[in-house]
Amino acid sequence: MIINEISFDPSAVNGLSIIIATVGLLVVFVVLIILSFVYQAIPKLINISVRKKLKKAGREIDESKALHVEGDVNAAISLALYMYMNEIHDEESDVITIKKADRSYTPWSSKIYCTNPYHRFPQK
Amino acid sequence: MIINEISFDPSAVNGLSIIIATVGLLVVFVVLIILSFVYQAIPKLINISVRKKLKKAGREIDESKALHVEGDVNAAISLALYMYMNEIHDEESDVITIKKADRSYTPWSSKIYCTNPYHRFPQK
Amino acid sequence: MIINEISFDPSAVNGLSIIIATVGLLVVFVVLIILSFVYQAIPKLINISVRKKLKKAGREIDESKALHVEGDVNAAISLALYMYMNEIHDEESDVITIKKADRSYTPWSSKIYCTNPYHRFPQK
Amino acid sequence: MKRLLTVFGIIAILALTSVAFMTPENANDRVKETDSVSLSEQSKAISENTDNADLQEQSGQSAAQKGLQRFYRFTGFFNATHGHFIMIVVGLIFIFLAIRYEYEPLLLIPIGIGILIGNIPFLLNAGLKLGIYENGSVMNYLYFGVTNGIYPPLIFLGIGAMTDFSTLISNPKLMLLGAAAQLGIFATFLGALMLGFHPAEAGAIGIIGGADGPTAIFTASKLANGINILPDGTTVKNLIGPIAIAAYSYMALVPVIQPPIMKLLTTKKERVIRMKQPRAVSKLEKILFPIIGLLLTGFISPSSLPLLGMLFFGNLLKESGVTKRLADTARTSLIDIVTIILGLTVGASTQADVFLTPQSVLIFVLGAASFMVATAGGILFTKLMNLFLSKENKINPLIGNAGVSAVPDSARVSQVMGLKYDKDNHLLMHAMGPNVAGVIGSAIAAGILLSFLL
Amino acid sequence: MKRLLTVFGIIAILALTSVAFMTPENANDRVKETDSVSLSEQSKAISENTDNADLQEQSGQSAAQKGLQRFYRFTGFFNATHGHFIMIVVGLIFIFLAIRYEYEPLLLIPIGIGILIGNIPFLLNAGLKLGIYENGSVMNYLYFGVTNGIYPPLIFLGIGAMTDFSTLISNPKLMLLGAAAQLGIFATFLGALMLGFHPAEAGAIGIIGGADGPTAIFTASKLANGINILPDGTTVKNLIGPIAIAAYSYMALVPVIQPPIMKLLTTKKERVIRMKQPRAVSKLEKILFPIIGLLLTGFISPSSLPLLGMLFFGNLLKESGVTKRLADTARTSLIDIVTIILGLTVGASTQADVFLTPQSVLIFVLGAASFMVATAGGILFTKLMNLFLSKENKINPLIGNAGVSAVPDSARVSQVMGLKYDKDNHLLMHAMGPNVAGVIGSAIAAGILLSFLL
Amino acid sequence: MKRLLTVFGIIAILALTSVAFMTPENANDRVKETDSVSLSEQSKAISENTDNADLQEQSGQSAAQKGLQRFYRFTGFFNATHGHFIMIVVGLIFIFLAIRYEYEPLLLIPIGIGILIGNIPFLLNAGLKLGIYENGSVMNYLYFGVTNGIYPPLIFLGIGAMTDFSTLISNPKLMLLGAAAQLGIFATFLGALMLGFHPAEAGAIGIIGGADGPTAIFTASKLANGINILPDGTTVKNLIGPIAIAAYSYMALVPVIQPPIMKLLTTKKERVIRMKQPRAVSKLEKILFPIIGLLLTGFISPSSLPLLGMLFFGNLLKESGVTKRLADTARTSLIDIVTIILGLTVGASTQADVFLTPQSVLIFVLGAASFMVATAGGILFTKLMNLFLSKENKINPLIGNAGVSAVPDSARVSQVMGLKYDKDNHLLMHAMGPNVAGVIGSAIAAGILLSFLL
Ligand code: NA
Ligand code: NA
Ligand code: NA
Repeated sequence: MIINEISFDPSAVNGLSIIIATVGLLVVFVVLIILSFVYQAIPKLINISVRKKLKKAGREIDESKALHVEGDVNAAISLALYMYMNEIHDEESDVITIKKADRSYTPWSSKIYCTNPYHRFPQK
Repeated sequence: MIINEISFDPSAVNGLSIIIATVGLLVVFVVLIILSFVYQAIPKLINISVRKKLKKAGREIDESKALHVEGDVNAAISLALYMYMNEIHDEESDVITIKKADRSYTPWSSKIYCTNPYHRFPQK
Repeated sequence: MIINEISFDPSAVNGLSIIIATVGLLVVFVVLIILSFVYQAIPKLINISVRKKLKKAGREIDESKALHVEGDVNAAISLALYMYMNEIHDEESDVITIKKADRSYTPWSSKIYCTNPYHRFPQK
Repeated sequence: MKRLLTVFGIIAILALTSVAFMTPENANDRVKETDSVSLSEQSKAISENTDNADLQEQSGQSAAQKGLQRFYRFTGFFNATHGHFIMIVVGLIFIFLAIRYEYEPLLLIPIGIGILIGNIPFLLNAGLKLGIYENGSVMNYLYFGVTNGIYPPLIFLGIGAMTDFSTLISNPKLMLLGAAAQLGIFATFLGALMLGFHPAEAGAIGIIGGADGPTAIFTASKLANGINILPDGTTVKNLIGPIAIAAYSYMALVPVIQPPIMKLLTTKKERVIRMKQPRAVSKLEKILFPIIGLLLTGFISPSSLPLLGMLFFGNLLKESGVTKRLADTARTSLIDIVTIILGLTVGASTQADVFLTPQSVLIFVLGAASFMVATAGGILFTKLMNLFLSKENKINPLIGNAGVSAVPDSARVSQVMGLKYDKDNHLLMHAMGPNVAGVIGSAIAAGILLSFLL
Repeated sequence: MKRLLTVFGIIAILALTSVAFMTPENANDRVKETDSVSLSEQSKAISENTDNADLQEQSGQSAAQKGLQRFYRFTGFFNATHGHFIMIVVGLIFIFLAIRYEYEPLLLIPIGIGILIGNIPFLLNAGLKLGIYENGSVMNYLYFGVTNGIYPPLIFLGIGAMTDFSTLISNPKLMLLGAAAQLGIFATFLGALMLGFHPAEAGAIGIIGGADGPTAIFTASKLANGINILPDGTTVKNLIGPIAIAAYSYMALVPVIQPPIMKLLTTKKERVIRMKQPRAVSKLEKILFPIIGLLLTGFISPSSLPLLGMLFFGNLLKESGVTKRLADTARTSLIDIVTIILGLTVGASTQADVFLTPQSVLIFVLGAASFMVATAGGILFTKLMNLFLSKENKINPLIGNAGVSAVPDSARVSQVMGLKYDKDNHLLMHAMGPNVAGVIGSAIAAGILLSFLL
Repeated sequence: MKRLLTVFGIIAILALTSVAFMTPENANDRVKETDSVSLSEQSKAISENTDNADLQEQSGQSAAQKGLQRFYRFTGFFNATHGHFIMIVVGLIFIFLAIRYEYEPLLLIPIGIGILIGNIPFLLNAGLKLGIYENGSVMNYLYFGVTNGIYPPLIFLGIGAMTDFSTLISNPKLMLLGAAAQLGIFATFLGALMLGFHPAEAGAIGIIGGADGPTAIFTASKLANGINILPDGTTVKNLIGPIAIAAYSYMALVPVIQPPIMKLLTTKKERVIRMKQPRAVSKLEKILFPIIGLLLTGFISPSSLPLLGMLFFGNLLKESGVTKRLADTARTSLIDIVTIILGLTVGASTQADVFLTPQSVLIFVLGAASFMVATAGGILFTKLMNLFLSKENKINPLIGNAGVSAVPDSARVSQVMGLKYDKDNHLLMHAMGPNVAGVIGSAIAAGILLSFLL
């Protein structure tokens, strides 16, 4: 009976819909392509200005080394990261963990969650 | 004159009121009794399934020890807790505590609460 | 053309405006003067009651020492504070700091910002 | 000594409050003395205050005088009544108790400052948007969460995220003490009816006996909010302020109110009963507790869902083990922000002209009675249960008082009283069970009253 | 085994859901069984509940009976329908998956509890102000931020403050994968149209394929909110609930849904492609990224500003280096508070009578398709790009799936799949780029759909 | 060099701003160039955008073209005016100053990003709910707390919870400097009147001289909010945006604006005056300070309560010693959340079409004058006080500038200037007193202006 209520009608997709879908996907691509180009350009622009500055300061440096710390380090980090994530999440055993109720009892509504002087009371 | 404005009229308590009060208290009891029964049942149900699992795994264990860490530990904790609370709150002396204004001056409105580079100013 | 739109008309300042300004500045002064007097009075009042208490307790103390920890300490703190602020903010070098992307990748929308068990997946 | 001071404080509050009923005339007198301009003329004068032409014509000298006079009309000194000063004293007492004796400081300080802020006298009907009851004022916006019962569920969320229900789970039969102490709610409900309150108002007042601030505010915001229309065509009174203040005052005074009742109703032999230590609780049980609790209490009393649903939600965040960061935020930033704003606005809602009424006095009297009945109910029910329990399972009636909630103060009272009679008998652990059960109990009671009286 | 269980869960959800469509009649039966009072009479009876005179005349015995009966009418037991129980089971499954398998616990636990709270049956139209769709209820106030699209931008603010865009900056061409995966959105949009949804609704449903919860909720709150009037004079359906639930469900199931598709569409040779390590990124680039991103995406698609503006704002707070405390708060307290309330209310919006409709089933089916198309889109586009890339720059198509966002799950899937075929080939780093690009991509897609369909 | 850059920035802002007044025509030109469709036809076209029939009839090719054209009408490129670009440059300057020179980064970055977001051009009146001035947009909801003056009191709460008033308490007579510097407020008030502003607007503009962002926003939201009706029947202008931007700009520029004035008005001899070290302050004094301050300022100027009440409330939370957790939350999460949203929305409220008016230029000019007068007032009053003080109690006039508040920048200026003339003369400690007194002073001034002008 659900099936009765569901109608499948390809004609519902008219020209406008197709345009929306096409333009939409197109624009998503365009935006990300532009962003991609801009970000490819930025490091070059920065390098230029840095190099200029350094030149002015009389210090010529080996570009490839100083300005492009290549990503081997990243690979190492990536590995470490993965192993770290594995480690902290070792499979919890299926045996029920009996956890001691060792936390000091939590406070409440009123004297919400805080220290309280009642223990001093008998001294009075 | 306040007393004049206050009227005491037992007849204001009609049948409905008494029903509300009675049903109310009753229901509070019923809910907490049911909760109480359910919680008495749960550890038994869990134990059953754990024991089953353990049996299947070939490990038979001494139930009273492993599944019922009895509450002596709790008693110790309870005591420690109480003493701890006593300790941190020893009666403050009546002599005025002279507290040094040792905190770095707090920031404000504008450069709210944060570091500020003005000290670099003279170098310019 | 902006200048055409701006009119300067001293006559717009009428009696009421001047009163508001005068009364306003006056009141600001009055409030802060009163506050100033009150705060000058408070330590004296407190000292009196403390001294009374101490007398009652049989302990006579050298007032100037105990109740007026003079502000030399403050001067030292002030200096330390200033130097501290200077230190942590040493001029950032103009050379671009290449910061390693060493932070573990941050989580997102869904499994927002948290640990995730997918790495356990292949074991299944 | 400390206890005496405290009690003196209450007496002072009540005394001052009653004095207040002689102030309406005085207030008018004061206005006449200072200005000899009737209030209606005065407000007319002020409505002209942007009318520049008025003053321009006058000479500087007399105009300056008029300006100062006009300013004076806005000051607190001009608008003060006896009521304002009474309430300011009450606010100062709250702050003093909170700082000096640490009675509920997290609530009494915001409420106390709120009372001060709410009772700084200002010119009414001058469009200044200052008062908490004026539309468009900052206080009024913040108060919205009180009058619509939004803050209490958020506080319950935080409480759930910080409460450990272990003791309740490990000894479920102690839950019944949490039910017994709700006697105070229903007894007060009947008492309030007798004293002439409408049923809806009586229900809201009764909840004071639940010893749970957020529950009391939530119930009052639904039943006695000054908005609902009663069957007889009149509007219900707005009792949120007095109910909230009464609830928090008595919760702060639990260490003073309960011990005499506990002594009166127990024998020496009973007070030294040693109870079996509770068993440890597994993680699974702790996870199941909020889920089962939510479904069960929800099905029986859906009206208590806004409170208990949030309580159990918070607790699941805490116990699930996978949502630590949400639980942390719920029990720190979130509850703190709500507590600050809730306390401040509840305090400010005690604006003298609204607060100082005979009803407020009655609510304070009923509240005290309610607390006492609730304490007695918990203790006597413990004794009743002992009749049916085997020797080794007997319950020390000194933990009966903890059923009123007022977490964790009433449990601490049990502990202290227990140690008085047996230096090695620590009751704190046992008292925490009924203590949190009392919260659930009073939320259910509130739900029932809501479904009957709304 | 785990995967099986999960899939079983989905099947169960769908099965139970479909059962639901037989419940309307059953629900009525149930009412008849239990009470033999028709629903209309029942509500009449309740409207008399403040009418005291009614009961006063009766003898105590029968009155008490009537009182209990009346109370019973308020309980969940009396008001329950099959639908309620189905949804409660769904809620319990969510909670189970979150705790047992840590599938998106920060969202599934609030949503799961929300489903429970929203489906505790209560008496409708009794003025109790309990339901999320009742004006004046606490849930309704909290839901305001969902229906008006306020919460998602705040969540994006927090996400921005916790996301490191380095990988994206270091290898910008991977951004294109984030674009390709949005194919799922537009394909689903067309699919939803064919299945009879109105264009606005279809657009909202399509966004499920964006694999981004906040974006889906934001878009649904604008396009399918039950408020907008359609050109044909009818009101748009409120699909926020099902869309949100579908989006989060499938995001949790990314590790189950994606691997088969990835295997199907790649060759063995492709799966072992090793990619060039990304270069390091300077601080200046990181600061420029959010600023340029904001301006560029804003100018091209202003409608995506509420989401992307906040995302880049949060990221600038993080990367500027001078607003650490703001970034810290945005990525902890602020996002946590919003997450708690968003999850809870989205869950509660699944109230059985509103949620269990054929539309919901369709949305779930479309959502699943959408995820699959998106995954395929990302992978196939990678292969297309490889045709134009030099050998050393080739992209491993196993990171194509990461373009759907679902951060960071889909990137983890890439990593695990990559390791399966080459133990030393870590793809995580590379997959993070398309992963965050996917977020930007789907926000832009949402913006475009909004500008066309609003 | 740095100073030059900064000043250049201001000049650039002003220059660009004035350019803006030639843009209205240009904007129209642009529209004509790009589309040759008048704006009215354009919006008509868009209102038909859900009318499917329209496009269906057309061939795919031309339809796609129309679709792209339609999309183009929504982009920022199509809707941009010169004004938008000017404001975007201003926003970028703010961000640059904040990151490069750490000028008020916690405010300039949110405001700067807000300016960018608020000036991304979008199609007006298309129901997209994007602009901050459109009902129902996210920004509009967040802006509510600005227009209703809710955020500033919350910020004052946090400030109170983080401020140490010790120096003020230990040397109360320095408070007078905080009063003297308010001269700037009242002088600017008169100046604004002369330049044709209505009294209410002039009052709001004057408060810029208080050098206190939240106070300026609060006052503007009451006096110049675009809602109030003036006696002459017209509506007051909405100046919240320009006033806030001016206040924060000049606060950031305190290190540039004050030193020349300080040099001009002091003699060499005066600049090396060494002041008596302040005495230590007891805890009790610190607790009494906020309570007495609240009551006193409240009674004299009730209208300043929303600000000062919260300030002293926050300070009591800090100093009471028993509400640490509330104070912590108030000075971290709470103030951070409010700062983020306040900054963002204030920035976004500079939407070019609303912001770029001759009034804004005037407000910037008046603001600068106000700061200078305030600085001079503080310094000259110090010299006046010195005439009546004994030799060992003389005050170094270099701390007079600190009375303008702008905490803690102006105090740092005192310190730096003092060290210039005597390497061992640390004035920071002494300058903090007038600094915080300046905050109280300008809040009182705001209160007085409110009571006269509202
Ligand atoms: Na209770
Ligand atoms: Na996406
Ligand atoms: Na100031």
